[in-house]
Amino acid sequence: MASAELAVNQRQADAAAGRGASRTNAGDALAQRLDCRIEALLLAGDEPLSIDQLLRLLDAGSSGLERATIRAALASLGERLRVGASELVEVAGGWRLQVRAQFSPDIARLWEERPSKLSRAMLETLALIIYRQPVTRGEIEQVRGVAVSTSTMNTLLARDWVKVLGHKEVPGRPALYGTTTRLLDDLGLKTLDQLPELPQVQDLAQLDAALAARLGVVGVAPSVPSPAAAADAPRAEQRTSGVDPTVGP
Amino acid sequence: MASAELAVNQRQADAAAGRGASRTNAGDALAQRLDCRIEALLLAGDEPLSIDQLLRLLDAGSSGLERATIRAALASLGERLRVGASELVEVAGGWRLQVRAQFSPDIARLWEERPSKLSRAMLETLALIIYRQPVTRGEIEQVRGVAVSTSTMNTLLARDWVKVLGHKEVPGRPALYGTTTRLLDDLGLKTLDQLPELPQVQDLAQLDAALAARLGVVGVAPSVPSPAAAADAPRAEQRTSGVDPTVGP
Amino acid sequence: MQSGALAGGEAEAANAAAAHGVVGAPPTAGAVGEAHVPKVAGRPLVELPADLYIPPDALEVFLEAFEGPLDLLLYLIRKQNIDILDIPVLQITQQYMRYIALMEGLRFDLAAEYLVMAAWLAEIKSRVLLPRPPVVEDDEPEDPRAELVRRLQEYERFKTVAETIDALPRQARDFWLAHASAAVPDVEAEPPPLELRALLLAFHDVLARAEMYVHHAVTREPLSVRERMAHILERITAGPAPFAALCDPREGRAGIVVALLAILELAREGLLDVRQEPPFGALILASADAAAS
Repeated sequence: MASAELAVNQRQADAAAGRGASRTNAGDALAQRLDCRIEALLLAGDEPLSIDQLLRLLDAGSSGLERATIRAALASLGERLRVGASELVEVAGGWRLQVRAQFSPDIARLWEERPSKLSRAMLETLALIIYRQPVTRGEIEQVRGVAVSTSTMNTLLARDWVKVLGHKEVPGRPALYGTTTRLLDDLGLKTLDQLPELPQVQDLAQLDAALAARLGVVGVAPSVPSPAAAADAPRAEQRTSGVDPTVGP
Repeated sequence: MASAELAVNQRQADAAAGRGASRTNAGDALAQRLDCRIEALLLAGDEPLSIDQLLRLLDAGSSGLERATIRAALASLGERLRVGASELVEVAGGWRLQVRAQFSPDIARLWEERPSKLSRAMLETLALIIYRQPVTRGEIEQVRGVAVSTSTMNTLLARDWVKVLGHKEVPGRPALYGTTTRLLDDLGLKTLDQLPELPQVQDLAQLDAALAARLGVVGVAPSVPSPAAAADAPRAEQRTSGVDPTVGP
Repeated sequence: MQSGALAGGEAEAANAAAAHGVVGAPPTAGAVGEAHVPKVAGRPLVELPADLYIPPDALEVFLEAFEGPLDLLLYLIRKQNIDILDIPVLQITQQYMRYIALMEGLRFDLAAEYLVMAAWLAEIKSRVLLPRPPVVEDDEPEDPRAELVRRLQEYERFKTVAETIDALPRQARDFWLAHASAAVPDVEAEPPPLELRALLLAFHDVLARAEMYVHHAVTREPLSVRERMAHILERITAGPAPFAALCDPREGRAGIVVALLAILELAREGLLDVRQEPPFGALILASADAAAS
């Protein structure tokens, strides 16, 4: 927007709120207050901002602003917003402002036509990437028993929920997929650990025993080591051993 | 979504945000306050909202909410925001929240920090504006299947590749976007007609061939005849019929 | 939750049916061995007349209710309230084959995975039927069903957690970010070069993806098969009706598919009889009671 237009809006706003021109000085004082500057940055941007990013943006003159000061300003911003419709929330990517969940019914009316449903193929593929990362498309297909379409992968990539972590050193060098910070942000989470646990139907040793008993197999079968036996908690992004470091994201 | 499920989500959201259960009651009270509900709508939406739109959105149960009540709530919202970074402003399309102008230096730094590579989201959005202009953000989102972020639109506007041609006469009066002369300059084209017709191609080789043919690059390949050519040819800038002339750029 | 509306709805419906004894007694060990030919109202289901016109897209939607053969198998197992560990392989194999045969009979080009699964089930079945050789230590003591059970369980874990993830609060669906407009400052930095090719590739991608969305929009119609079954049953109890009369074109493809699913399910449960008089004439659906009397 051109600055001239902004000035007009400003005047309109002043008029609408019945405020006089004397406001300007008070406004300058506002800009000094760190919690307001942080609020301005979070309202204007789309992405969460980390303490480090805030420090860089706010301390342009290198006047020795400290993290502790930013943290204190965040706390006071959070406190000030308690009487309003927005709230300060920390997610994986940093701090952001979001509209309190109790207003969702109103907002849902505003956005009635939004596309938001995810196909089962997409959700199941995403689940496998979350809990088995780094994982190849072939490995996903093996569990699902069905091909994963290119458009499913592309949509997950386009949403920036999933990224290529590297390539597996096997013939064909298939891409290894993992989750992004953006996925956690979009789910309002700080870490992968906050995602639901993969249901433990029966662990595989038990399963083997149960199978042997139920199916009347004599002699307990040697438990088959399965790739699934590895930890099934959502994996932290750091755990990408086996990923070719030269082909990082 | 079923209300029971919503309640679960709410709880999960509370847990994720690290909020105590005690806050919920205070929150419910908040949701009742009209000025907070208006603030929530303005914070979540992209476009200004008129008094009539607010009335429709807030009075879903037809409980007899009046314009005067909405006006009073707007006034009290404006008053409450005086201690914050945003302000309530009335523009042509209605009321909106904007960041006070005195924070512009901070926000300018935020924009400069953006990565210099054109993101996939930006390219896709720009391509759709070229071929489907005049087009609303909602229409772009519908084709992409993914929300278009405010920063993507803002960056395209800031680069002067895209401009607002007018507003669509549907509820919400969303902005209609089109391309600029600057975009043609940056692409090295004289007119939009020089862009290839919408590539109805199955693979990248065909697309390359079509491009090469159009742009007169070496290795001219037979151009691919396209059934959708008429509908999907890039539209000249003049063709903005249907745009409300009174709200031109 | 709407995820898997078609399959979920049907599974639910089937469970309800089982509770009311419609499906019949839960399979027992004795039932497993009975290789009876699947007959519905006196004729095998696979012999649906060739001229029962179903739009190919509708069939695709039917199959898309399932995320592949494992999902279809889980559905067949769950709808009978059987523990996965107790899979009556013969029975499940038969049911699976019946669905596959139905699909093939309707000239639907089945995804290869379904056929691979069919072959595997057939193999398991034959191994179960063969007399068990005397047990030798370390010599393949595993039940032939074990691998199938493992894969079904593994798939089900992810299927379940995918639903849980879908129910998590999600930005722009359950909660929204707080934004205020800000003047767009002039960007000082040199903008990155804009390449025409990159631009067109992006467009190509997005259009390819858009097609998929249109597709999903079709499968996501929340229509209940069980509800339709009740409706159709009521209708044909009053008197035989042609197939076309039981479909409302205003409901679109998804509605017709739901009607088809409902009719197939009713036929499978022996509640409905499909007649065709004369040959190549219209399909007449009548209640099984009326046909018997």
